[in-house]
Amino acid sequence: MTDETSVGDRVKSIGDRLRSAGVQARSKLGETRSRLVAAYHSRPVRQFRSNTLNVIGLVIVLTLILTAIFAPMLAPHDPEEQNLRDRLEGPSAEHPLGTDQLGQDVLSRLIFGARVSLKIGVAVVGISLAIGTAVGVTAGYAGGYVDEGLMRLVDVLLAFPGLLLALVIAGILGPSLTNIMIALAIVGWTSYARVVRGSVLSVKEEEYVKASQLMGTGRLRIVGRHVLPNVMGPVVVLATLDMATVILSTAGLSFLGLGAQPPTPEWGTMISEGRDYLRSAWWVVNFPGLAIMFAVLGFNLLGDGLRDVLDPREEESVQNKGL
Amino acid sequence: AENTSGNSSGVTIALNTDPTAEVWNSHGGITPYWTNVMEPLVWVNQEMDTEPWLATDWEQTGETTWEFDIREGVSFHNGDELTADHVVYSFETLLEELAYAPGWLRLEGPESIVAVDEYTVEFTTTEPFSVFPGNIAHNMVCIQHPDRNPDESRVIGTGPYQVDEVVAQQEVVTSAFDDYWNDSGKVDELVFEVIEDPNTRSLSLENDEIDIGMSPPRSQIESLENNDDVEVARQETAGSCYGGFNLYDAPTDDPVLRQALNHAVDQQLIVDTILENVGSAARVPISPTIYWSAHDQVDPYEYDEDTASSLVEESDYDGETLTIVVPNDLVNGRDIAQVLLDSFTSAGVEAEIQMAERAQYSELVRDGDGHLFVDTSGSNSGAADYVIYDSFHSDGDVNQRRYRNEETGVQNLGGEVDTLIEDGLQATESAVKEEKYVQAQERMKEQAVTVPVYYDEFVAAYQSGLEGVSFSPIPEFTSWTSLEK
Amino acid sequence: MTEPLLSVENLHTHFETHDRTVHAVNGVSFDIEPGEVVGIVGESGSGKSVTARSIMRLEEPGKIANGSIRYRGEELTEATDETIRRLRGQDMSMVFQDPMTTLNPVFTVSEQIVESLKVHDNPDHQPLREYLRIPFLHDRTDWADKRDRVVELMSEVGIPNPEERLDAYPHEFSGGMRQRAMLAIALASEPDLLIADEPTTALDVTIQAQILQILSDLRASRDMSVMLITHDIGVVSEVCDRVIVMYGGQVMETGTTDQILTQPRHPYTQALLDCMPQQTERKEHLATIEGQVPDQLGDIEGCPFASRCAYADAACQSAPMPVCDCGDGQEAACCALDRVPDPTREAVGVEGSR
Amino acid sequence: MSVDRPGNATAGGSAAEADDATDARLNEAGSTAREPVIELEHVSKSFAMNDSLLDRLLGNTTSLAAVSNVSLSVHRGETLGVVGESGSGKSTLANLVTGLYTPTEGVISLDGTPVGGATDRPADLLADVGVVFQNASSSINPRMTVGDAIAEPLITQGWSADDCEERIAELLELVELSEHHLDRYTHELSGGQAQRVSIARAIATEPSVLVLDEPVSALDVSVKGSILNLLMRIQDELDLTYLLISHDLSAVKHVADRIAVMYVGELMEVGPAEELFERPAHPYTEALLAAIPNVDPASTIEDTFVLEGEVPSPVDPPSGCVFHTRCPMAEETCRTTVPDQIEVGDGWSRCHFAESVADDEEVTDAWQ
Amino acid sequence: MWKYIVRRIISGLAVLLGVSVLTFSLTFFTPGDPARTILRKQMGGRSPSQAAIERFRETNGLNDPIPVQYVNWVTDVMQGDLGVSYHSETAVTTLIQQNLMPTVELAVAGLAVALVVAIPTGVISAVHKGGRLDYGSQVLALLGLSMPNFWLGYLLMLVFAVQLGVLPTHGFGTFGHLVLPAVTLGTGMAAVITRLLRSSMLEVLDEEYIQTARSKGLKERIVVYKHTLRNALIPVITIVGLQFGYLLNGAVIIEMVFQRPGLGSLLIDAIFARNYPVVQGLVLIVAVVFVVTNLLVDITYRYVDPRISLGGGSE
Ligand SMILES: Nc1ncnc2c1ncn2[C@@H]1O[C@H](COP(=O)(O)OP(=O)(O)OP(=O)(O)O)[C@@H](O)[C@H]1O
Ligand SMILES: Nc1ncnc2c1ncn2[C@@H]1O[C@H](COP(=O)(O)OP(=O)(O)OP(=O)(O)O)[C@@H](O)[C@H]1O
Ligand SMILES: [Mg+2]
Ligand SMILES: [Mg+2]
Repeated sequence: MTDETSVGDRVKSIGDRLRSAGVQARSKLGETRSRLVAAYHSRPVRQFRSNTLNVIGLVIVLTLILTAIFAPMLAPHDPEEQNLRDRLEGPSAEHPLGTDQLGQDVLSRLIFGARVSLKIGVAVVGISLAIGTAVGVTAGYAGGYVDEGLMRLVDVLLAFPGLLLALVIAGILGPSLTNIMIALAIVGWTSYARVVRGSVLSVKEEEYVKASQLMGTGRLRIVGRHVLPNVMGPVVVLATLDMATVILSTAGLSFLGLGAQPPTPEWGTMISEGRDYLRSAWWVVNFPGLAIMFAVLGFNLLGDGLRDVLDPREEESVQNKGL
Repeated sequence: AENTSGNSSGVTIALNTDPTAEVWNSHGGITPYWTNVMEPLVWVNQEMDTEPWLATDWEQTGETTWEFDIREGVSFHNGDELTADHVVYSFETLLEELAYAPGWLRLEGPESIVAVDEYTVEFTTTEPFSVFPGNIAHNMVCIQHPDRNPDESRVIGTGPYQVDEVVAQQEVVTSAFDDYWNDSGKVDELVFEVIEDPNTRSLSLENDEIDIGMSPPRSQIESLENNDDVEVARQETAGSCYGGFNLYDAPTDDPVLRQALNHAVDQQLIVDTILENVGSAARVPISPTIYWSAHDQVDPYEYDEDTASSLVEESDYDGETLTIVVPNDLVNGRDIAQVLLDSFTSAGVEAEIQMAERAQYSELVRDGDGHLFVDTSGSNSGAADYVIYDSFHSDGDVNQRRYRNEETGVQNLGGEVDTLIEDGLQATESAVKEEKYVQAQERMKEQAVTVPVYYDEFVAAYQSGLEGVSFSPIPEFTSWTSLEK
Repeated sequence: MTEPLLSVENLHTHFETHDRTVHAVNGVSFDIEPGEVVGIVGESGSGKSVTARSIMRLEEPGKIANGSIRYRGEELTEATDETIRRLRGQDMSMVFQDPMTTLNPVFTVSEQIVESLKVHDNPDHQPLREYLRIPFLHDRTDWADKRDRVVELMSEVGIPNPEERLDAYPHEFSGGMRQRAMLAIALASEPDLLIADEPTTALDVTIQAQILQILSDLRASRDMSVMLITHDIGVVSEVCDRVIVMYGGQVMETGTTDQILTQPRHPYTQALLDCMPQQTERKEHLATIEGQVPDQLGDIEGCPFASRCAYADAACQSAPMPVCDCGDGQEAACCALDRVPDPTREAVGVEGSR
Repeated sequence: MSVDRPGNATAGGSAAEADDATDARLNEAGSTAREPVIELEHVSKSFAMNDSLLDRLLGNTTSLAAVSNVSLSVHRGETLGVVGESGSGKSTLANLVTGLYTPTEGVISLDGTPVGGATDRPADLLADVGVVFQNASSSINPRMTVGDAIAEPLITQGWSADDCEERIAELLELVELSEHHLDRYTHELSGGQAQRVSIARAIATEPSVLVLDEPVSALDVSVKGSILNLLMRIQDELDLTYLLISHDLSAVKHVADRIAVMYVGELMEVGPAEELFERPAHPYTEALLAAIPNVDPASTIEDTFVLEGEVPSPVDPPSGCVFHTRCPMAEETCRTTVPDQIEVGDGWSRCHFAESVADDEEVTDAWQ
Repeated sequence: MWKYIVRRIISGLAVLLGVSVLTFSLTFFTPGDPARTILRKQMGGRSPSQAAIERFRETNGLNDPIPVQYVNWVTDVMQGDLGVSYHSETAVTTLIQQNLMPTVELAVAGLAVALVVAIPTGVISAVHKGGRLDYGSQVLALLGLSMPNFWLGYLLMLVFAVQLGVLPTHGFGTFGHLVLPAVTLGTGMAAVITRLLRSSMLEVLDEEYIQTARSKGLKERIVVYKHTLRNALIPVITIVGLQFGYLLNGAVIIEMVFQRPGLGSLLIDAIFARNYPVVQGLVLIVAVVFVVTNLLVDITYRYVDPRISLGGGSE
């Protein structure tokens, strides 16, 4: 008997717990929702929303991301499946964007290409951003000879033909996607370092940083709490714009035969490989071209939007007038 | 680089290589490829056979000595008459200025070329070298006048056309040479223009900027053929494209797997599709334009997916990924590699592609770093022997490094094949040479040393107003004298 | 009474923001007579600058929603661009607060003054090549001639050694000098009305005194009217004939300087004057106005000061504010003047101003 | 104008010793009996103008003397106001006291102990000096909430979260803000509120000294009043010592006990506030006071004395008395000899004619 | 001013040193034997013999350790000798002489195209912020930004050479030959400059001194093109200076597509051929051009923005 009751109790208590968890979850959900709603109406979001172009940019980028994530579900064919007998066929119901010189489905390759291009973009921009920020902050905050040395290094890399570096790296390590990414990142971080250093130099002089120094706050903490958050705005914007540049650079490298390894579907390589078919089978080149354009457009518009939102000046100029 | 096609008596030929690339010092400022400004002693004819040219006759006088009779009455573009001294001068210059020349020509030191009399030259090779005449039937081994001056781009040869103007990286303008010893060119002026990009080349042909465009993009050949204003010339060449297996690293050290992969590839389909019918399906790595090719003798691996799969089953293969290495300057190499990869995959073999730029590719091959090396090979001279020697003899360039260091190699079966190749090389009689080389090729086919892909064909497109366009199996050797507008 | 030089009536200037409309100027009316110095005082955000800019028709990105601005009888709210340019070039000039940002950093001071002179000469004909000073295409003699005039103007506003300073860039000037240069630009168009928006707020007291003195000399010598915006009552008392007190985009009270300083009638004016440290013994608690300046978002009803006013009742929150005549031209916009003590008190600040 | 010209008291000789002696006397004379909290002895600070590597190698560096030879002390519970025109070195002085700058010469002591720059100071010493800057919204990280900003010094001092919370509540009450301000960002606050936050942050670690660099200059008159009220109140409640920098003379007059007048990096005059306003003992002080606009409606700008010319550059300050280029009383000695500190009343002045200036009844007379 | 230039030259030399060390170390790490690659190229694809390779290495000093090679190279460079091409034995200086100007010409023309397009577009876009013209020109700029160079090049060739027949497809020398390459190169830059100029115009339009200019009674056109544009160009100049690298990268592809002589294609060929003297010489020249461009940019700055004094500060 005791067993039974205990079992019943247990069941009941579990039920209770589940219910309360449900309630909690629901209230959490409600909270999240109201927070989302609040966020939707918050100033930055409103400002972002107020420009149609920003919203278009966001939609494009989200579309790209979703495409990349759900590529296997979206693509009608295997992107690497060849069908030489059906090569270079124009758009049809079976192949909405036609087939390429190997009879691969252009649409499917574009869809999977979004993965590759986004991966390159994110990785290159991520690495550049990390290195650039670290170097920029170090140079800007440490100043003196450290600054001088690091900046000369940046100059050296800027004066060095970036293409050569990419070629050499591709040469040393073989022209793989990873190596292209490394090469682009090695060239790419310098601009971040410059931007970050510039911002750090000005943020360093801000009174809130001085105030914090006078409280005895450690250097690292000042960098983490005060300097970084205030320099990241322009950097994030730069990063979204850079995504576009990176995608294009890959296309350029592919033209020189240093792009992604076949049969990886990568937009830049698709264009440069299809360039012989520019006239006989326009879809082979022009659709990847449009995809790149679309992505570049999306990232640039998003970057512009973020600039509007992240640039505190915009809001301050209104605020100051209200003081 | 004015639009010269309007000129009624001139023909503009767009090359895909740059005859002015940097400066060809040893030849007075331009490469002797394509231009017909300078001529060799020995010519290669349409059948890939040697033919007297500036030399009227030659003879092996000893184990290592050759005597060449120089044609009389030939004038240089500056009016001087060709003599044996000029020949000696030209060879010595070559040996001095081009690091590779001594080893290639097997000529070393000043005593190796001697003017016996005004019209006879004696060559002494460093080793017995039966193919010497064919070997010097090459554009680079041409005769020029000592007054040539690379700094002023003053090129003085004996050819049907003489150089008027050289614009670096742009063009070489030549005009017909009235005192040419043979049939003179019918066109007054030939302009060799550089357009390295194939699309630009064919676009400028359509735009009437040029009269002849070499190697248009394959994808455009069909539309060019359908274009009434344009004609397309084709010529089989000594070139072929094949993938050579790494015979010494697993899993391609297994002949069964190699055979399986040979069955997996449908050469005809490749030619029909991505090659747009340019070239023909290959059975052996040596183009049948070379008379000792075993193309007709071997019994090819038929394309058959089922056989391929079952052979893979039979083999020692257990799931490793093969690396297909392709140089990135190989025309359509990327597509061919992908088709190979797809064929292998269908047969149940995993593979990946590694594109490498040329310099890196040659390191990869020599290090045996990869499983299948896809490339073209061919000959630019009348002696095509090195095509087989370099790739398949243990001491050939491809295999030498690994052979000497590790006693292995890359594409060399070694043993009997080495001997057959050596014998073929030393043979002076065509029949003997053919026999030895064919045997070597048969051994290689049995062991599936390569996956032959296609035999190359040279294509050029030209304005339909032109007549007398014909190319040599070594296209760079083409004579332009028959050209008419 | 003859027609006033400038007459502003029921002026409304709005800004559309992400949220709502900011009613920056909300029914302002006042006149400026020829030769008169009118001070506009009020807390930050009370709409002083927007009023001034609206008069110059520089209200962008705001919009004049209602009301009229008449200059010598000419309606400015509906005037064409040409008219406005002519007025700016020949009749009205403006000097802004921060001399650090109001001069274009990339042109020499003299060039900026000459520009003003050229516009004054011919406001309707402004060829781009002439102003861009494209070599060979512009009239060099004219630029050269005008430099003499520039020297005169610069010495008039008290820039020492003007000949040597002709080719100086703004950043080579100190704050005070820049403000003088700004004055020279404004005077180049020989205005009848000079609008000075806090011309001395960014300057040191010593420099402020110099500028104010020059301003008052010029006003006397040129017989121009001056509209002087400031939040410093002291400045007003030293140079103004008449004072307009603004709050929340509206005029609270107007009167002669004397009237406003010695017998303020509006509770806001009184509170403002009380705040001055001069009114309190050293170390004593200073008087302040509780609450905050309204943000002027959305429609505003009643008296903007009602929420902070000690005398306000329910009516003040909603009723329209009547403008009461307090005699001698003094007017206050208040519906509860009867409740507000009439200061028969001593003149403010006579004693203990230092 | 009849000015008694005292003979050149201590020309040459052991000027430094004499200065020290004067300092000592003044420190006792000028204030209540309480001990000095901040002491500056012959403190100078100069900035290198061109300091690229090449310039340093070539040895052609110029320097800017932002503060030169300043000796000063501030006593417990006292408010010392520092006034002067823009660029006179007021902020530099404040930064020297807080330790943001280290002096190029001279010694700064806090509570009798000589101190270095902020990076060399022990934590408790840092906690002992609070700072309030002019523009509250720029002295608080725009990406931090009010709560985070106030908590920052506490966290640096190693306070526990609970203690922090308690202390923040206390502080909010002290500066008259409410809990709901805690989640806001500075741009969501009015200028006065932001300044309260920065005051709360400055006093969070219970310092005994507060350095206030133009704390009210950016504010409207009413808001300024409320901040000054707040400052006076917490000074009483917490027994704080203030170093108050401002060019707003009326504000300084209202709250300061003693006032120091700076000009081109040098102290011109120091004295009790009332005395200094009543009887300035330096022509520069006089000129400064004269320039304050008079609220008397009868006064006009024409009656006001206006000091001519501009502040000389600290890169190349004038010889002798730095003020001689603008001083209507300047004589040959002023051009050549640096004046000593001359005791006048409870303060001192660095004018050769200090006494006669101070004695002059009708201040403006000197300027006619 | 002179002091500034001297200082810049010193730091420029440091950069050049860094660049040359980097180039040398990279050549050390790059796989591929120059001897083999060059000889193979000279022989039209045939493999050279071991003896030939050895001889080549010997004559070109390739057997020395890299540091020794570097020191030798630097010593020669000091004497104005950049070495000779492995491939043709032409002096590298001659190659640079032949190829520098075409690239500079292309770069300048591209920049000119970019500016001619970008300045009005950027200005119009900023002046009509939020309007249809603004959206239109922004989208156009983004399209320009997102077109791969070679693709645009072929398209232009198709339209202007093949369809319309008004311009040549390739070549070098006349103005006509420059048009398409310059437009191709300029488009990407124009897009970047348009966007930059727009945002910097917007910023400047918010400045007080623009209100001052308007308050003088100046026409809007003068306010925009005189007072705003000059200030807005300042940040643009920096970017244009830094874009030099981008220009060269772009030039590589454009030179290949339009068959123009130039540093870009020369560099690519040299890298692929492992023609190290040419690579090193070119990289050095490119770096020199970079350093000089940036010096010029900074001096231009001085004229555009008088606030910047070249005497002070290091940056
Ligand atoms: N561009 C603008 N956008 C939105 N609101 C604005 C703008 N300019 C001014 N305002 C608003 O108009 C109102 C009045 O501003 P105005 O600048 O006239 O005040 P002010 O009296 O001059 O203040 P201050 O003394 O600070 O100069 C303020 O509430 C301000 O927020
Ligand atoms: N970090 C620095 N580097 C170089 N010069 C400086 C620095 N800080 C201040 N100065 C210079 O020192 C002098 C005094 O400056 P300081 O900021 O102390 O003046 P101030 O009296 O506070 O002026 P203000 O009233 O304008 O704030 C000025 O000439 C200033 O340019
Ligand atoms: Mg204002
Ligand atoms: Mg200061």
